[in-house]
Amino acid sequence: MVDITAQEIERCAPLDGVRTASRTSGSRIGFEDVSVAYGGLTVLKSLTLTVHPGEIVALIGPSGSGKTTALRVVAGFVRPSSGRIMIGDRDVTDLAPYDRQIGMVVQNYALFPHMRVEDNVAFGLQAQGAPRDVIRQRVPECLAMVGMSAYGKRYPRELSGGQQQRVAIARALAPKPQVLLLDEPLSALDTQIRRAMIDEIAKLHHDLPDLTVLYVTHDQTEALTLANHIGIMRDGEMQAFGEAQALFRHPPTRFAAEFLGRANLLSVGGLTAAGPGEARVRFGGAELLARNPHNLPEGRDCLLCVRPHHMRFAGEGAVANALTGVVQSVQWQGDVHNITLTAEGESLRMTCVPMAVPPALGDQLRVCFDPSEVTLVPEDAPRG
Amino acid sequence: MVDITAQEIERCAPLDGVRTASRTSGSRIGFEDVSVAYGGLTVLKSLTLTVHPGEIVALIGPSGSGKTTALRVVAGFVRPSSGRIMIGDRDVTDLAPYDRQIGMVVQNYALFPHMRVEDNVAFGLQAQGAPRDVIRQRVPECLAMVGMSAYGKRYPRELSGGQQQRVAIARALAPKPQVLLLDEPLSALDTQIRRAMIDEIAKLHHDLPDLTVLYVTHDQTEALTLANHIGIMRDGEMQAFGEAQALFRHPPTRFAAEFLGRANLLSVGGLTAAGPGEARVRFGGAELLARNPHNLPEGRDCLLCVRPHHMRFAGEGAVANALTGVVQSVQWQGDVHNITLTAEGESLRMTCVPMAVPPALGDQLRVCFDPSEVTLVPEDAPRG
Amino acid sequence: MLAGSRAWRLAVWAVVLPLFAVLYGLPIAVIVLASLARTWNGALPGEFTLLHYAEAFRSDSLDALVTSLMTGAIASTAALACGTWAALALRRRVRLPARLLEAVFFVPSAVPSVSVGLGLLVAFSQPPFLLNGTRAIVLIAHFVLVFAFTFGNVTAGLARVPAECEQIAESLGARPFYRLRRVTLPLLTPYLIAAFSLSFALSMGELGATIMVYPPGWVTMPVRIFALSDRGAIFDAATLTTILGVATLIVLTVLSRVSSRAMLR
Amino acid sequence: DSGVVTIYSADGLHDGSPSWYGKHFDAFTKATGIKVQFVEAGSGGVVDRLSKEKSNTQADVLVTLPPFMQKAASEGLLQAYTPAGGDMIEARDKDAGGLYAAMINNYPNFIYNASVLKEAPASYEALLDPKFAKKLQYSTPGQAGDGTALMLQTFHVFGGKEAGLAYLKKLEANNLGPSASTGKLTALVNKGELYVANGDMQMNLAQSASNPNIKIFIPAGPDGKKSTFALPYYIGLVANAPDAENGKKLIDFLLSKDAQEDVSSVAGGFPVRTDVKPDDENFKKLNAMLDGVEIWSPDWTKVLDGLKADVAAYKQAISGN
Amino acid sequence: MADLAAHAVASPRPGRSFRAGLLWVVPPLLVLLVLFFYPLSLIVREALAPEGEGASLLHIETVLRSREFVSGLYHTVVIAGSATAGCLVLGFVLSLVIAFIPFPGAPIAGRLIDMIIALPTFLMTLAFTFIYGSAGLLNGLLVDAFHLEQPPVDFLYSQWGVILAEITVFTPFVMRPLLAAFSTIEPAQLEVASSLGARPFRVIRQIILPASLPALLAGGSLCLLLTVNEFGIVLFIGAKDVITLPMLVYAKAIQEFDYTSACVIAVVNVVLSLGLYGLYRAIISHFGGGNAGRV
Ligand SMILES: Nc1ncnc2c1ncn2[C@@H]1O[C@H](COP(=O)(O)OP(=O)(O)OP(=O)(O)O)[C@@H](O)[C@H]1O
Ligand SMILES: Nc1ncnc2c1ncn2[C@@H]1O[C@H](COP(=O)(O)OP(=O)(O)OP(=O)(O)O)[C@@H](O)[C@H]1O
Ligand SMILES: [Mg+2]
Ligand SMILES: [Mg+2]
Repeated sequence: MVDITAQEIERCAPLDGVRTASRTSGSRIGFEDVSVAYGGLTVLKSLTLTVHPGEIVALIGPSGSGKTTALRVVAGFVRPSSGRIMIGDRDVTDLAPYDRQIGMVVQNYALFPHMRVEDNVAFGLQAQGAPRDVIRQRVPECLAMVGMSAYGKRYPRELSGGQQQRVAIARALAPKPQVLLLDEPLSALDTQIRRAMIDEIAKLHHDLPDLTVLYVTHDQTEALTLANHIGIMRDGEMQAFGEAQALFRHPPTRFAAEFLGRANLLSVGGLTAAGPGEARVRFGGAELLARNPHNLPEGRDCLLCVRPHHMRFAGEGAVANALTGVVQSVQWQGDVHNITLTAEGESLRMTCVPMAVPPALGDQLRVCFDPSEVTLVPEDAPRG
Repeated sequence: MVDITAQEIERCAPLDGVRTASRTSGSRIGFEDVSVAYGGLTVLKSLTLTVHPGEIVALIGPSGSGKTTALRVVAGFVRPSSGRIMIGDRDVTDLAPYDRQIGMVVQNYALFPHMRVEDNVAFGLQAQGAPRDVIRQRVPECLAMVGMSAYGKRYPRELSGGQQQRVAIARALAPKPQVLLLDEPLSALDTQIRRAMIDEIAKLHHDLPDLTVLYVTHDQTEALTLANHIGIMRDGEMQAFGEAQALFRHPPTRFAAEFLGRANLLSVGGLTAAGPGEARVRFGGAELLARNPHNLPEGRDCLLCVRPHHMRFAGEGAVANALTGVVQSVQWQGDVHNITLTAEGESLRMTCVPMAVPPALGDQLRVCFDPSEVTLVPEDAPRG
Repeated sequence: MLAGSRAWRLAVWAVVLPLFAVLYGLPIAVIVLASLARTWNGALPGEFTLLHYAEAFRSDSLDALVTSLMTGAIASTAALACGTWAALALRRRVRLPARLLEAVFFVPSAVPSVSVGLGLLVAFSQPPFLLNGTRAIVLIAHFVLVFAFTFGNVTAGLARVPAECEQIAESLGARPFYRLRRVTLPLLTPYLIAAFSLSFALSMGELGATIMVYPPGWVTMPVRIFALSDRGAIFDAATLTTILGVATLIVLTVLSRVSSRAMLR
Repeated sequence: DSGVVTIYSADGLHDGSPSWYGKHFDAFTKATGIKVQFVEAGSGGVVDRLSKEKSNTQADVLVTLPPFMQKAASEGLLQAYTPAGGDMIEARDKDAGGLYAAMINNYPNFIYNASVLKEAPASYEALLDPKFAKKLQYSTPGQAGDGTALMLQTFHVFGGKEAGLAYLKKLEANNLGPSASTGKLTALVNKGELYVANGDMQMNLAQSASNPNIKIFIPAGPDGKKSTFALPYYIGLVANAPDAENGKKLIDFLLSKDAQEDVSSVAGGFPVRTDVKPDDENFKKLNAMLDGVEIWSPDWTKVLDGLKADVAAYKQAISGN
Repeated sequence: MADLAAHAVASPRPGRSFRAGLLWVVPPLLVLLVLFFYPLSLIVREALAPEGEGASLLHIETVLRSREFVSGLYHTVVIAGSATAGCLVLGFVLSLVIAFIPFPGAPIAGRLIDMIIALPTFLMTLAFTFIYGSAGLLNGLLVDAFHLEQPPVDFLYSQWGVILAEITVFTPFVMRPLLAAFSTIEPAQLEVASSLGARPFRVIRQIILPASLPALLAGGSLCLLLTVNEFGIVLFIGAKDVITLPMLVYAKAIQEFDYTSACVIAVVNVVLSLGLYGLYRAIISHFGGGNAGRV
C-alpha cells in the first residue's frame, strides 16, 4: 500500500493543454513545513505548499480540515508553531499582518459594524494612505463590481447575508492587493451572483496577472472553474495537490477521488499492465481496462474510479468495459437524471442528461465507460 | 404583456407524476398579505403564500430579495407592518416567538457562545421542559445526525464554520418542531457533507411527515432535490411560485427561467398554435416548435427557453428544432463541458458530458433540442 | 490581539510600563513600605518592622475588615440585583418615559457621598423610617452610592448581548424568564461581574457617607483608616490600607477568574 | 435595661495601644457587665450627628471638645448630670448648668522638626520668616478643632480679632495649604516635609514615639509671653439617652480616680480631678511644657456665637494673598 | 447609556404591551424612591424652605453670590473636567495595552489597578506626599542626584496635585468597562483591518475606539460624576485655594453647622453633576457616539 502523508503528497503531472499560470513578477505564497496548533491541538500539520505568482490555488476539504487555518497563517492572524511562511521572497513569518499586503475575505465577513458600507470598502485604501480622489473613485468602482452600488450608505447590520458577503469582497479587493486570501467568499450568494462573482474574480485575475490567490471553497465547481491547482485538505494535512484537471481525472487517492466530484470506486484486483499507462483489472466476473497513471504494480488490489457522468448506456453490441446492473433509484435534479445501479454487488451511480422516459426501478441496464476516462487509484493507507 | 405582481403570481399547474406533499395533520404556514418594513424601507411586499402541512417549500432569489426577512417574520423576530402570519390554524402575528413552536437555523448560526455544543443542542428541549432522559437520548442522536458526535464538549468558538453550522441544524431539530425554518442551512458545508445533510433532511422529512419546512437556499440543486414547491423572490416580491419540477420545466417568467437553473432565452416571434399546448415560433431564419404551457396568444413576441443541457448535437439528417452555430468558448468543469455558440446573432450555451475531443473554437456546430423540452415564456413586464 | 511587530510591542511596553509603574506601582509601594516602616524620616523609610501588622491583627481592625467585606458584599449584591432588574426593565425601550426613567436611575451617582450621608441621616432619624443607629443605614448608604454604577454597567452590557442569540432561544421555545436565565444573563455575566466588582471595590473604599451614619459596632475599614490617619498614625493607617487592598484584591481576582471563564465561552 | 451604653466621642482617645478608651471600656464592662458601643468622629461631627438624630437618639454619652460641647448644650442635646466625683473637678472645668464636665485636659501647641531646626522658633513673629515658606502648615480653622484653637490663640495673643487675622494673613505666605487634619501634620513634620505645624499636647505626646523628630513648643507673643488655653475633652450625658442609667455609670467610671490616674501615662493628657496627681514620665513632661506658660480661658459661649463669622473672616483674610 | 440600550436592537421587535412591560421598572424605582429620593427631597426642601422659615430663595441667592461658592464651582468644574479627560486617555491606553498587547504580568497589573478603587481615596494623597512631597522620594532623589538647592518637583499642593491624584484613583473606573468591551470585539474585525494594511494606530482609532465608545462613555461619565463629587482627595491634599463644592458641603454641614447652606450647595452640586454629565454625553454623541451602541 502507498503511504500518504502530508510530506509526500502525490503530485499529478500536468496534463497537456491545461491552463498553466503565467509565471509573472507577482507574489508567491509559500508554506514551508508549517504547523499550527490551537492550544495543544495541531490543526495544520507540516504543510508545504507553494502558490506561484499569478496563480489561483483552491483549497477544498471537509469541514474542520484546516482550510481556514491555512489562510489565517498566511494572513498572519495565527503564528505557526513551526515552519515558515513566505510571501514573494520575504519570510513573513514574523511580520505583522499589515505589512503583508494581502487582501482577505473571512468566512463570516467581519465587516466593521460601525462603518457604512462605503467606509468599509474605503478602509484598506485609507489605511494604505491612498489619496482622497483615488479612494473616491475606487470605492464606487468596487461596489459596482459586486453589485452593491445602491447600498453604500447603509450599515452592515442593514444588509442581508449575501449583501454583507459582497461588501466583504469589495473591501478586500479595493486596495488591489498582490495576494488575495478568500475563505468561502461566495458561500452566501445565489447561483447567479455567484457565477457573476466567479467571472468577476476570473476577470480580475486576468486583468491583474500578478494577483496570487489562495481560495478556500467547498464548491468544487468553483474550484474547478477558477483554480489552476487544487489542494485537498483532510485533518490538517494536504491529502492531494495537483493541477485542477489532472486531479479530477486521475485522483491520486480514494479521498481525493471522492472529494473532488462524485466517483464510483470499485474494488478491483488482478492488475496486469496493458499498453503504456493502461492496465487491465478484474471486477467480479468482468475484466475492465483503465488508465494507470500512478503506475500501480501488477497484482495489486486497488480501486477503479469511474465518474458518474462517464457512465454511458451501452448498446447491445460488444463494447469494452461493459457492466450490467439493476436500477435502484432514479432522481431528477433539474439538468440531470441521477441513476443508481447495483452491479457485481457494488453500487454504481450514473448521471445522464434528463430523459423523457427515464428507466424504471428494477430495470436491467447495460452500461459502459471509456477506458481513457477511468483511472486506477490506490487504496488509502489505513488511517488513525 | 403579462403584468406580474406579487398578488398575481403565476402558478404552474403540477405536472403528472411529480411528488406532492402528503397533506397530513401538521402545521400549515400561511403568509396573508404580509408586508415588512425596516425603517421606511419595505423589504417584503404583500406576500401571500401557504406552505401546506408536511410540505417543503424552498425560497430562492437573489441576495437581498427578502428571503431571510420572510423567515424572520414567521419566527416572530420582526413584526409585519401589515398582514397576518398563520401557523396551523392560529393567527400568530401577535404571538411571541417562543409560543410559535418553530425550529430555526439562521444564516450565521448564532450559537450560544457560552454553552458547549451539547448544551446548545439540548437548549430547546430544556426550554420546552422535556424530561431529562429524553434529552440525554435525543442530544447525541441529533449530534450524530449532523456528524458532530465527537464535538459535544467543545465550545462554539472552537469549531470551524461548517461545524458550527451543523450544530445549528442539530439544535433546531432537537425539539422536533412542527415547523422548520432553514436559512441557507448548508451554505458553509462542503459538497460531501452537504449531500449527506440533504439526504438527512429528506429522511427526516420522510420520517416526520408532519414537518412543514420553509427553506431558504441559493443552491438550486438543494431546492430541486428537497422542495415540493419553490418560490422565487425578487425585491421583496414573490416573482414565481410553483411545483419544483413544473417551475423548472415551464418557468412562468424570464426571471424564473434564468434564476432556477441556467437558460438560453431566445427572442422569438410569429407565434402560431401547433397542437395542444404546443406552438410554432420564428427565430431568425429558423422555425422552432415548443411547448406553450402559459397559452401565450398567437402573434405574440416572446422568449423561447432552452436549458443548456437540453441542447444536443444534431446529426446531418433533418431534425426538428435544429440550429447551426459557431463555437465561441469551451469550458471544462469536471463532470461537464460548457460550450458557448452564436446562432442567429444570439448567444447559446450548451452543456454536455465531457468529451475526449471537445469542439474547437470557431467550429460550426449543428445543435437541436426536443420540442417537448423547450418552453415559451412571456417577456417580463418592464420593471421599475 | 492587536497585531504588530515585535519591535512595536517592545516600544509600547517601554512607554507604558514605566508610566504604569510610576502611577500605580509607586503609590502602592509607598503604602506597603509605610506599613512596614518603624520610622520614615528621609526619602525612604529608616527601619522596617512587622509591628504594625501584629498590632492590626491584635486590635479590632479585623472586625472592621469583616464589616467592610460584608457591607461591600451585601450592598453590591443588592445594587446588582436592583440595577440589573432596572436595566432589563428599560431595555430596548426607546420612548420618552423610558429615557427619563433611565436618567432617574443615574441621579444617585450625581450626589456627593457627603450629601448622601447627610440626607440619609436626616431622613432616617425621623419617622416613618427610624434606621439611624442600625447597620441597615450603612448598607443603604452604600447601596445608594453604587447603584447607578451598577445600573450603568449592566445597561452597557445589555447593549452588547447579541440579539440573534436571544431570538433563536425564543424560537426554540424559551419563554422570557427561561431565556433570561439561560441566555441573556449568561451572556451578560462578564458585565455583571464587572459591575459587581466595581461596586464592591467602591464600597470597600467608601468613607464620606459611612462616617456620617455608621452605628456603633459597625466600623468599616475606611472609617478606621481615616481615624488613624487623622490622628497622625500614618503607619497604622498604611497597614490597614494594605490589608484592605489585599482583601479587595483577593475578592476581585476571584471574581475576574469567574468572569474570564464566562468570557471564554 | 439593655446592658449596653453608646458613646459618641471626638477622636483622639482611642489612639495607641493600649488606648485609654480601650483600657477603660474593657474595665467598665468587666466591672458592670455593660457593653460599650463606640462611635468616633471629628469634634464637630459627633455633635452634628447627635443633632440630626435628635428624634431617634442613639447615644447616651457625648465626649467632645469646645466649643462643640457648648454647642451641644445650647441646642439642648444634653441633660444635666452631676458625676459621682464631680466635686473633685474644678469649677472652670465644669458647665455651670451641670450639662458637661471636663474629662481630660489638653492644650494646643506647635511642633517643629528638631533634626532640621536647631531650636524652636521663639515667637509667632519668627514663624513669618521666609525660610518657612511652604514648610509650615496648620490645620484649618473651622475644619479642625486645633485649627480653630490656633485662630483663637492668635486673637488672644495679638489682642483682638483684627490683629489676629492680620497675623494669619501674613502667615499664609508660608502656609503650605489648608488641612482638615491636625494629626497628619505630625508625620510630615517628622519627615521634614514641614518644619513647623500646630498640634495639641495630648496627641503630640502620643505620637512622639513613632515620630522621634518632633518637639513641642509654644511660641511667644509680641509681648514676649507664652500663652495657651485649655482645650479639654468634655463629657456629658445625652438628652433622651436610650440607656441613660448606663450612661451615668460610664461617666462616673471615666471620671473615677482609677481612670483618671493613667490619663497622662496612657492618653498623654492631663487628669481633671484635683485629687489625682500621677507621677509618671508623661505627666512630668506635660507639666514641664506648661512651665512658664500663661493659661488663659476663652469664653466658649462667645466663641461659639462668633465662630461662623470668625471663620468667614479668616477665609476672607487668607484668600487675599 | 440611555440611548445605547435603545438602539441596541434596531430591528422592529414586537412592540406589544409596552406599558405593561414598563411596569417591571416599578420595583427598583420604588426602592430608589424610598432609599434615595426621599432623603434627597429633604435636602432640597431644606435648601428651598429651611426649617422654621418660610420658602424663600434668599439662602440660595446668598450662597450662590458668595465668593467661596463661585470659587468652589470653578475649581470643581476645572478639576472634574481635567481629571476625567486624563482618566479617559490614561484608561484607554492602559486598557489597550492590557487587552491587546499584554505584557507578562499584565493581568496582575490590571488587578492592581482595580485594587486602587478599593483604597480610601485620601490615602492615595498620603502616598503622594511621600512620593512627590518636598521631602519625598522623587525630590529626595533629584536633589541628591543633581545637588539642587530647592526640591524641583513642586506641584503637589496645587490644583495639579489634586488632578493627578484623581486621575490615578479614578482611571480604574474607565478601565473596567473598557476591558469588558474590548473582550467582546470580534477578533476577525481586527484581523481583517490589519490585513487591509491598517497599522495598530489606525485599528485603534477606527475599529477599537468606535466599538468601545459605549464603554468609554460609561466609564467617562462615571469618572466625571466621581470627580465632581470627590472630597477626600481635595480635603487631604489641602491645596491652597482649591475648594470644591463637596468640600463646601462637608465644611458647612459638619464644621460650620450651617445645614441650610450645605443643602443649597448640595443641590447645586447635584444640578452641576447632572449638567456636566449631560454635556459630556452630548459631546460624545456629537462625535459619533450615536452609532456606538448600534453594533
Ligand atoms: N480557536 C480554536 N480553538 C480550538 N480549536 C479550533 C479553533 N479554531 C479552529 N479549531 C479547530 O481546528 C480545526 C480546523 O479548523 P478550520 O477553521 O481551519 O477548518 P476549516 O477547514 O476552515 O472548516 P470549515 O470548512 O468548516 O470552515 C477544526 O477541527 C476546529 O474545530
Ligand atoms: N435591519 C435592517 N435594516 C434595514 N434594511 C435591512 C435590514 N435587514 C435587511 N435589510 C434589507 O432588506 C432586504 C432583504 O433582506 P433579507 O435579509 O431578507 O435578504 P435575503 O433574501 O435573505 O438575502 P441573502 O440571500 O443575501 O441573505 C435587503 O435589501 C437588506 O438590505
Ligand atoms: Mg473555515
Ligand atoms: Mg438572507
